[in-house]
This record gives sequence, C-alpha cells and structure tokens, in this order.
Amino acid sequence: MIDIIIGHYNYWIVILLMMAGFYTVINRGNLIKKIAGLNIFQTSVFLLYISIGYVNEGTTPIIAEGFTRYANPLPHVLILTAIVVGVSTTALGLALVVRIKRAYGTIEEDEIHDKDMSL
Amino acid sequence: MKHNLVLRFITKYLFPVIALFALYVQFHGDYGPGGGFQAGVILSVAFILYAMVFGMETIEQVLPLGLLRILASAGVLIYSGTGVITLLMGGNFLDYDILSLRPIQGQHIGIMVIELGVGITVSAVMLIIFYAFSDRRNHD
Amino acid sequence: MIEQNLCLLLVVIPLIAAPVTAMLPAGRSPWLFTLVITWLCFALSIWQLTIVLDGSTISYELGGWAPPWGIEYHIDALNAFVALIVSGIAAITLPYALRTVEKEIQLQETSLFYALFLLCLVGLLGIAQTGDVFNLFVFLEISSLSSYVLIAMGKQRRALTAAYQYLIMGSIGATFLLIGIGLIYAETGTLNMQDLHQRLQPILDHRTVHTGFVFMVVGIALKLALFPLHLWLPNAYKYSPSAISVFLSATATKVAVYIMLRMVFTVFSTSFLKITHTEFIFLILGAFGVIVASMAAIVQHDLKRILAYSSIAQISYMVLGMGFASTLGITATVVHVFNHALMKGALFMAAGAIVYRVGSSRFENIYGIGRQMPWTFAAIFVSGLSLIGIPGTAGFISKWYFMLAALEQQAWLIAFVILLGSLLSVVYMWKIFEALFFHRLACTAPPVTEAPLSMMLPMWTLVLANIYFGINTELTVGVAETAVRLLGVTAYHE
Amino acid sequence: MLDTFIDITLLAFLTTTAIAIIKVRNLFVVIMLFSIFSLHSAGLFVVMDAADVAFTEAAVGAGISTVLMLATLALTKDHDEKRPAHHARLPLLVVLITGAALVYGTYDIPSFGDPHSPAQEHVKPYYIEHSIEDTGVANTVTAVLASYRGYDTLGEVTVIFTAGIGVMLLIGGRLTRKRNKEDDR
Amino acid sequence: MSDQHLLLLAVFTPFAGALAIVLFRHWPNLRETVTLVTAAAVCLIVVTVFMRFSSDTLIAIDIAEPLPGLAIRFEVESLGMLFALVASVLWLVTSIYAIGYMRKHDEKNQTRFYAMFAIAIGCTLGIALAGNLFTLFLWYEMLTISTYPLVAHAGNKKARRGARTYLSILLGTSIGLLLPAILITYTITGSLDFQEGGILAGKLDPAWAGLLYALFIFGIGKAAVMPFHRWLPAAMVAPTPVSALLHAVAVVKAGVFTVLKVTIYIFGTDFITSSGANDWLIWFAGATILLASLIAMVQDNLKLRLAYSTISQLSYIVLGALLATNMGLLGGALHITMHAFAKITLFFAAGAILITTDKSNISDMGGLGRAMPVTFTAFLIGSLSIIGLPPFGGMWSKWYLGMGMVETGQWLLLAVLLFSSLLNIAYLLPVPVRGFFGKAKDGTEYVQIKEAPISCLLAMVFTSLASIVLFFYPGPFYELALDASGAR
Repeated sequence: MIDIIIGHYNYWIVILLMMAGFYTVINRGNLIKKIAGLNIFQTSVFLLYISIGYVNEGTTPIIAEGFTRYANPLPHVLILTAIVVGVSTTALGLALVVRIKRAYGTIEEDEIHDKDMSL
Repeated sequence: MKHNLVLRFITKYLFPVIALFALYVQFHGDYGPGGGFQAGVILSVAFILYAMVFGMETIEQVLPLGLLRILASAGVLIYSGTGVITLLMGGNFLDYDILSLRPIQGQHIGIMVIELGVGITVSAVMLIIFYAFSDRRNHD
Repeated sequence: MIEQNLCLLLVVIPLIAAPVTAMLPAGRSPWLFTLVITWLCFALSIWQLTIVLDGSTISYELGGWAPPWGIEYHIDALNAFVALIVSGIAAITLPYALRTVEKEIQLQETSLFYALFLLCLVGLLGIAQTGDVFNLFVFLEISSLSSYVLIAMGKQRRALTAAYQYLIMGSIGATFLLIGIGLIYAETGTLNMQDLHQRLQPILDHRTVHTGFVFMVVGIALKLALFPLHLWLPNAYKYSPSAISVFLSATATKVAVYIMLRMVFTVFSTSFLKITHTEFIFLILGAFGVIVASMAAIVQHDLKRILAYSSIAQISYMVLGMGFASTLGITATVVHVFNHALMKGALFMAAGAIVYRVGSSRFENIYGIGRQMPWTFAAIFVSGLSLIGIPGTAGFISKWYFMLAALEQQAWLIAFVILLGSLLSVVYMWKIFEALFFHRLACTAPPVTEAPLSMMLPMWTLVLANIYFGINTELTVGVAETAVRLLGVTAYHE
Repeated sequence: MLDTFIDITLLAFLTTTAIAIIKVRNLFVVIMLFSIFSLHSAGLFVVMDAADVAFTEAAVGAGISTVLMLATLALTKDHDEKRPAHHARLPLLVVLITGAALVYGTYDIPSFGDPHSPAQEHVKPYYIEHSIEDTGVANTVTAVLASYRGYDTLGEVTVIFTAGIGVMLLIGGRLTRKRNKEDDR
Repeated sequence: MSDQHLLLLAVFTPFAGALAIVLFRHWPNLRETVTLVTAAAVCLIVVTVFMRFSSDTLIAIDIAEPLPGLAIRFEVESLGMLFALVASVLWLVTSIYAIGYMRKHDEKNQTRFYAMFAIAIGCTLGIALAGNLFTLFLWYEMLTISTYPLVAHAGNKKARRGARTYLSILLGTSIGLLLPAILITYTITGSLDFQEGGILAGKLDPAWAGLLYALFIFGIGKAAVMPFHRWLPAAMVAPTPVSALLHAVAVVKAGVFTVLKVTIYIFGTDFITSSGANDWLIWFAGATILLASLIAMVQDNLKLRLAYSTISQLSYIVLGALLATNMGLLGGALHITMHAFAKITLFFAAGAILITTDKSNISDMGGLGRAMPVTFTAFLIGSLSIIGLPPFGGMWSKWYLGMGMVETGQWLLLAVLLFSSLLNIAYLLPVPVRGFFGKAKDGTEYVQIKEAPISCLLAMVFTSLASIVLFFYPGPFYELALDASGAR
C-alpha cells in the first residue's frame, strides 16, 4: 500500500493540477482566464511527461564521467516541443482576445453571446 | 519608465550582457542545458527590455517589422535548407552525417546550423508578437 | 533521387514554400506561387499513390536514424490516399480562392494569408504521412494553429468568436491526445506506430493502456467534431472565408478520421476494439450523431450552416463505419472520406459563390437566387443528390457500402439509422433546393449574375467528379480495400 | 530523500496556486499566480532532472506567456472577471470524470522513478549509450532534439513561425481591419 | 448500327433532345420542332429495336460497373419492349398535344417544361430497358427527381406543397423500403440480375419471402399501392400533359412495370406461389382497387377523379403480378398498354376542357359535350375501354386478369374485379352523360365555346381510336405480353 502511494503520489497530484486547469478552461466565462487555465492544464501535462521520464538516483541526461544513471531525455525533448506549441497557442489565443475586445467591447463569454443574439 | 535615469543606465549595460548570455546559451547547448529556442527567447527579451525603457521607436529603427518578418522566414528556411542540402548531398533529410567527411563533424555542423535557424526564428517571432501587442492601434 | 524522397518532399516542399510566400510582396504573386506549389504537391501525391497502390509500403528514415530511435515516415495505401485527397482539394481550391480572397481579405494581407494556407496544408500532409505519434501531434498543431487564424479572417466579427471557441476546443483536444500519447509511452517506451503496435499487443489489458486509448480517442473526436463534441464546427465553417470553408470542410475532418483509423487499427488493433467493446461506443455515438446533426441541419435557415451540420452527420457515418470494425465497414468509411470531400467541397464552393455575389448565405437574402445563378444552383443540386445518395453519384457508393456492412452484421437498427439519415438529408437538401430555386425572389435582393469562371470551373470539376466516381469506383473502392487489408481489419464473421 | 521532500513541497505549492487561480477573480492576480505556478513547475522540472525543460519553462511560462497575458490585460482594460451568471454542474462533472479516468489509468502505470519501467528500458538506453559516438553531443537532450528527432524540431519551428504570422494577421502591426457590421448574425 | 447501340441511342436521344431544347430556348417554334423531332426519332428507334427483337436473341450492353458485379446494363426483353413501345409512342402523341396545350394556356417556363419532359422520358426508357435491378433502381430514382420540376411547374405555394408530397413519398419509399429490399436481395444472392425463374429461389428462407416481397411492393411507391398512393393525387397540380403522360403512363407504369419485373425475374412466380409470399399482399391490392374507386366517386374535380381511378387501375396490374400465374401476368402486362391508351385519352380530354372552358369540376360540365362533341366522344370511348367493355382494348386485360383469378380460385378477388368495374361505370360515365345530355348550372347553352386546338384534338382522336383498334388487333402488344408472362 505505502509503496503504491510512494510510486504514485506524484502522478496523482499532477492529475489534480490537470483537473484544476481543465476546470478553469471549461467553466470560466472570461476569455483571458480560459487561456490561463489552458496553460495550467498543459503545464501539468508537461509535469506528467517529466514524471514518466524521471528515474530515482538519476541525473540530468548530460553524459559525464562518474554518472551511470540518467533521466530519460526523450520526454524532455517532447516537452520542449510541447512548451513551444503551448506558447504559440497562447499567443494566438490572446491575439484573438484582443480582437474580440475590439469588436465586442467585452471579453466575457456571456456578454458576447448576448451581443450576438441581440443583433 | 522612459525618464527613470537608473533604469536607463542599468539597461544600457544590461543589454549587451543579456545578448552575450543569449549567444552563450545558443552555442553551449551541446554541453549544457540550452539551445536555439532558449537563446532566441533570451535575445528577444533583451530587445524587449530595451524597447520598454527607451521606447519602441528606438527598436523599430533597428528592427522594422518587415525585417523581422524576413528573419522569421529565414530561420525556417535555414533549418529546412539544411535538410535540403543533406538531400542534395545524397543523404536522407536532415541526415547531418553527410555534411562532412567525418559523421561526428557533420553532426556538429548540422546541429549548429539548425539551432541557429531556431534561434533566429524564435527571437524574430517573439519580437513580432511583442510589437503586435504593444501596437498603438490596439490601444483604443 | 526524387522518387526515394517522394514521401518527404510532399511535406517539405510546401513547408519551404510557406516562409517564401510570407516574404513575397502582396498582390497576385503569393497566390500564383501557392497555386504552383499545391499543384506540385498534387502531382507528387498522385505519384506516391501509384507506388503504394499495389499494397506495398514506403518507409523513410528522417535524419537517417532508424526507427524507433528516429522519426519514420511509413506510407501505405491509406496514407497516400489521404495525402491525395488533401493535396487534391488544396489544388482545386486555389483557383477558386483567387477571386473570393481578393474580395474577403485585404490586399496587404494576402501574402501572409497564403503562407498560412500553405502551413495548414503542411500540417495536414504531415499528419497523413508520418509514422510517429508525437510527430503527428506536432503537425496536427501546425494545421490547427493555422486554421484558427484562417477562420478568424472571416469578414464578420463572429468569425473571431468562432475561431476562439475552436482554439479552446482544439487545444483541449490536442492536450488530451498528448495525455494519451504520454500514458501509452509510459507503458511502451516508444513513439513509432509500428513499434507501438508490437509492444502494445501483450499488454492490451493494462488499465493505463485503456486510459491512454480513451484520451487519444476523445482528443481526436474533438478534432473530428464527433457528436457530442461537435459544437465548435458549425460556426467555424459558417464564418470563415469561403475558400477556407471549402478547404477545411473537405480536408480537416477527413484527416481527423484518418488519425482515428490509424490510432485505433494500426497502433492498437481490431482485437483491442473487440476486447474493450469500443466498437459499440463508436456505433452508438455515430448513430446519434447522424440523427441529431441531420435534425439540427433541418431547422437551420442558412445555407452554410446546413452544410456544416450535414458535415457532422456525414462524419458520424464514417464513425459508424469504424464501429463495424469489419472489412466492409472500414471500406465504407475510407470511400466516404473521399466522396464526402468531393461533395462537400463542391457544395461549399457553390455556397461561397452565392456569398460572393449576394454577400450572405442566409435564406431570406438568397431566396430564388438559383434562377439568377443557374449553374451554381445546378452544382448544388447535383452534389446535393450525391450527398443524399442517389444512385449514379459518388454518395450512393458509400451509402451502399455502409448498408452492406450493416446488413452483413444483421445490425438492423444501425441500417435503419443509415436510411433514416439519408431520408433526413433529403429533407434538408430539398429545403435548400426549394429556397434557392422555387421560392420567389427575396424582395431585398438586387439582381445578380452568375459567379465568375475562375470559381465555376473548380466547382464543376468537383461536381463532375461526384458523378464520375459514382460510375467508376475502381480507384476509390480499390484503394480502400488495399488500405483496409493493411490496417489488419478482417471480414466480419459471427 | 531530500528530492522527495522538495518534490512534495513544490507539488503542494503548485496545488495551492492552481486552486487559488480558480478562486481568484482579479485577472492581474490570476496572471501573477500563473507566473508563480510555472516558476514552481520549473523548479519541479529541475528536481526531476529536466534542466532544459526547466530553463525553457521559466523563460516561456514565467516569462513570455505572462508578459503576453499582461499585455492583453493592458489592452482589454477590464481587470475583474464577472461572476458567471450560470453555475454549471456539467463542467465539474466532466472534470471529475476526467480525473477519475486518469487515476484509474495510473493504477498499473510504472511507479514513479522506477528504473526498470518500459520508458526507461526501451528506446532511452540507445540515446544514452550512443549519443556521443553518433552525434558527439554530451547533452543527450540536445542530441535527441536536434538530431535524432530533428524533424520534430523543424515542426516546432514551423509552429512558432505559424504563430508569428497568425499574430501579425490578427493584431499585426500596421494592418488594422474594417469589419462590416451588417449580417453579423 | 448494332442493336446494342440502338438501346443506348433510345435511352440517350431524349437527353440530347433536352439539351437542344435548352439551346433553342429563345426560338419557341424551333424548340418545339426539336421536341417533336426527338419524340419521333425515339419512337422510330424503339420500333426499329422491336423489329430486330426476337425473344430468343438477347440484346444487351454494359456501359460501366460501379460496384463489383453490378453493371449499368441495358437489355431488351419482351416486357421492357412492350413498355418502351407504349412510352415512346405516347410521348410522340403527348408532345403534339402539349404544344397546343401549353400555347393556349400560355404557361411560364415552357423551355424547362419541354426539357425536363424529354429527360423524364429518357429515364422511363432507361427503366424499360434496364438490364438488372441496380440499373432499374438508378433510372427509377432519376425519374422521380426529373419529374419533380414538372410537378412543381406552376411554382406557387400549392404546386410546391403538392410537389413536396410527391417527392417525399416517392423518394421516401424508394430509399426507405426499396433500397433495403435491393440490398437484402444482394446480400443474400450476391447478384441483382434479371433471370428467368428469379434469383431468390432456394437462397431465401421462404418464411422471409413474404416480408421481402412486401418491402418491394410498398417500396415501389410509383405503383401507388395503398397506403403509399397519396403522391398521385398530389401530383395533379402539374400541367395536364404532365399528368397525362407521366401520371397515366410513364411514372405509374414504371412502378407497376418494376413490380412485374421483380415478380417475374427476381422472385420468380414459382417461388412466390410455393413460399406463399403473396398470400396477404393481394388483399392490399384488392383493397386499393375498391377504396380508390370509392374515393374516385366522391371527387368532383375531374383530374382528381382520374387520379384515383388510375390508382385503382394500377392495382389491377399489381394484382396480376401478385397472382403469380401466367394468365394474371398476361393480363397485367396487357393492362399496361390498354390502360395507358385509355387513361391518356381521358386526361387529354380533361386538359382540353380545362384550357377551352377553364372548368375543372365535373358539376360545371353540364351541356359542354354539345359544344365540344369530339372531346367528349373521346372521353366516352376512353371510359368504356377502362370499364372493360367490348369492343375496346381494356376488355382484354380484364379478361385475362379474371382468368388468372379463376385459375387460382380467388373467387373473392374476382368479385372485387367485377364490382370495381361497376364502380368504374359509376364514376366515369356520368362525365360524358352530363356533358351530352345535362345542362349548365345557369342553364346557358355554350355557343361561344369551340373545340380545343387542333393538335389537342388530333392527339385525342388518335389515342381513342387506338383503344378500339387494340381490341380487334392487340397484335404486337399481345405477343410481347404473352412472352413475358410465359403463358405461351
């Protein structure tokens, strides 16, 4: 039992973070906050990957004398890419938010919806 | 911030330091953490800091949007160009071994060049985005 | 030289062309350049298909690193077929795009616009070609990011909100896919599809694998606009610029269907479906999707919206096909991917032509327009019949196979749903026909003339293709059957 | 052991921050909290021996993303999130199901840091053993990033490029757009 | 020119004609000449085919194979030959009639009318010459769609509603029932070819035969077996020539023709009788005959009355098929011809009355006959033929149908047949009677009213005379029907 917890607590908390982020995305009506939530969601997924790559008593995967056990570099690489993708998405999303603000005068989903319907 | 003497003073001297650090990160990626992407971000940060303190105009004179656009494209072209060269030299796409007689050396060249491409594109795009978000026309 | 790098060039040529386009001066040169590139891609994809048509496969090691350490391009008939559809639609869309883009996009933005179009093409082609799940994710993001912006380029402000909604949904989908890939990676340690297939077979009962599968499927389903995750699609297709509606409606969701096929049948396996009974979920969602989306289409009063909802219904058909998990079913899906691209491409082109002349696609503005634009109407009519599945059109072929697949398994209920779907499609297509042709003219409408030739030719090419591939199915059914065989799907037996 | 301790502490910080973000309505605070969140995760990456990722996360998450959000906030000028009119049950349900599914999924995932998990034993060893002789690069991350999976990185650069063009088109510098109000429904 | 290509020519000439009609839309005279020429040409071609046709040599041609084993094939056999002859001859007559009608009535969009008309005939010939069930289905659907604009011709709300009913029932039944029936047949037998003695025998469990057969009978909505008959009256919003040709000949006969084909070549009479697939279906047909006749009696609008009469007459043919005996089939096949000539006469007359006097209700037609003797005489002849009295063609078909019932000992059905003939008298004869001997409501004598245009009269006279001739000399049609029914 205890070793299961030792072996999984990391994943579980990461999952908790994912849920928090995911919740912020789909429940919040404020466009900026949605984006923030999305970032948290993605960051916690990054944590998941790095956790998968982690190895006890390991070191950063930079080959050097005196080290034999390294963390798995592959997840690191994937996440580097994913981070870039994430920031690109964020930039576009925020750009859209600016334009929406310019066109609607608000960044609250409900108000935007009302404005569209009221026309 | 424009008239804060201290900031202006510090920035003047911080700018080259950051830029230098960016270059270090750019080319030290083989041995320590870092690489084109991080370098690009840092470099752009240097410019952004400068712009924040000395005003957009100062930067835009050096790096007009048109130029950034070309740089961003150039970065991608450098990267994919490397691949094309390896193709033309008879190897697979991005197979750096072919670039030199000694595969290791080829790899070095290849990685160096493509990291450069990454760096250029990233810093250019970051600045493009920064320009866009600090665009007067959006403040209304 | 070219032939051995064929599958790579297909992706890299537009990838190199995109930044070049971005640097070109605004005006017609970006369009011309893009035109040349897309047709080049089209030619290459045809060549590629001819190579793998006999059931052989091409494997290309990027960077010269053998899989699973490096990224591999693994081309079989299915990849080549999807690549053909994507590049073909792109090639046919560009001549059409010239006039609409001049009307809908500001002049100084054209070069960036076409650069984005190429990037979207790169993304879709990259997905179609790659044999590495993470590489697939990267290219999926390229296509998604570009399509968000392309949709936001629509003239009306709701294009922005539609794009934003799509961005949020799309990113959630991508993140889910990422989670799925991560979990599978944790269980296998590899990202190469073939390798994954090998290493997954012994551990198909692991709960982590199941969860990974579910997250992948949900993520793809978001991109696929599979009921009930379809809500982003209608606005996205309605408010985007005409050329973009054509391109995306005909390719994006199709590629998503391809990803689904790849993940389910290549990475996992038919037996996995059977173990987990996922095929029933596909059947149920597909069935509901067909009915709900068709119903929704019927109550719309806007040409482009009806078409968008009907797209959702048609996609649900493809999911049904997957649910059968039999040779006939998947064949039907693959054939329908192709045919639906034809019909929806033609329909959205016609809708775009009407918008080009009238400036709106809402019924009250376009009543009776068909009498003033007879050729455009005829195009809508014929491709509409194809959508309904009238014999002699491409649509009939796919419907035929769906029905055969259903009858083969004595899935009477599903068969009924398929028929009901066609009947509902009769209703909403006829709603369009009546509104456009037999309804008296909209009082407000100024007299308009037929759409320009540069839009009419691509439209009619697709319309005639609808008929041709309804008469001669050697290509579609032939490729589909080869592809299905390579997916390792077997014929149905009790 | 110390690792584990730091690990847990950071995770605790992250959790509190995440929850705070859900609760807080002042967007400025939200963004700041997000910045802290990604700083902490950067720290966590360091703990988990992912120096490059930590570096990047710090630069991007705590740096660029935060700046962008602040810029957007400056442009949009409303600093407080309105309380959503509807208290939706559905999102909560969806999130709970997602979480449950994930927990279920971790049931037989290799335990945290297990040196004999498939991920550690299948492809990774090749990178560790051969990166020097293949590429002459000591930092295997760079080796994999730039050479073994260099094509992914090309895709990554393309993504950035796409974002650049996209932002230029949307709010990009010198081109502002007129949009026609009529037929806006 | 080889025989196979004659078939293609027969089917596709109308389409070429339609094209030409559209091209010459700005010169009405030229346009209508084209119509006539095309009609004549098609008629000629079909007759040529008939000349070269003999029941032992097979004339067939495949043009494509969209689905494995399912070619688009044209092939001529006795029944199809018969149908093709009727359709092409009557098209020629109707075009002559239509020209007079459309001009007198100056309808809108005449070009669209003539073009779609030609296309509709092309589809009809396609059905007649279809070489397998798949091809037949293809043209069947095309016919539905190509006739839609003709029904909706007027374009007003009423026309659109009528057309909608027309389309929804025909497409609905064909997609919802006929298509699955075809698919099931294909999944069971792996083929859809027309074969002597059917393809289902021995492959389909007899227990299911009845269900599948029902799918076919009701799926073929064009045969208007109740409860799927509503489209026929709904289609009466169309201009009279359309009703005349399409809804007395082409469309409805295409329906019953398909029923006969399915019965003979897909199921095979022996299989039907042995499996008892027809046991309960015949009562639907019988009921349709009676109910439709009864409804017809209460209709005051002439075209509607004719429409319901058509429904009941169609069920004669369906019944002939359902009996699945040589005599029944013979009667059914003959009735295709006889009813076609008679009923088209009636519609011609109704149209003539409409365009000259603007009257469509029977109650207003008192005394008209004295003003338009030719028209009403034609109507009288047509009625008598439909009732089935000698010396009129209609008598033969009813005779053989009756024989069929006697053969199978269906006395009750025989009673239905005879009773419905009485009903025919009751709802058809009043029209000419009232016309000749009745008075107008306001008692005026119609002096100013003249006969319909000469072209209309010619058409009527021709068809009515034909009804008489067919009694004394059923000749070719009888032979063909004999072959098809296997009664020889």
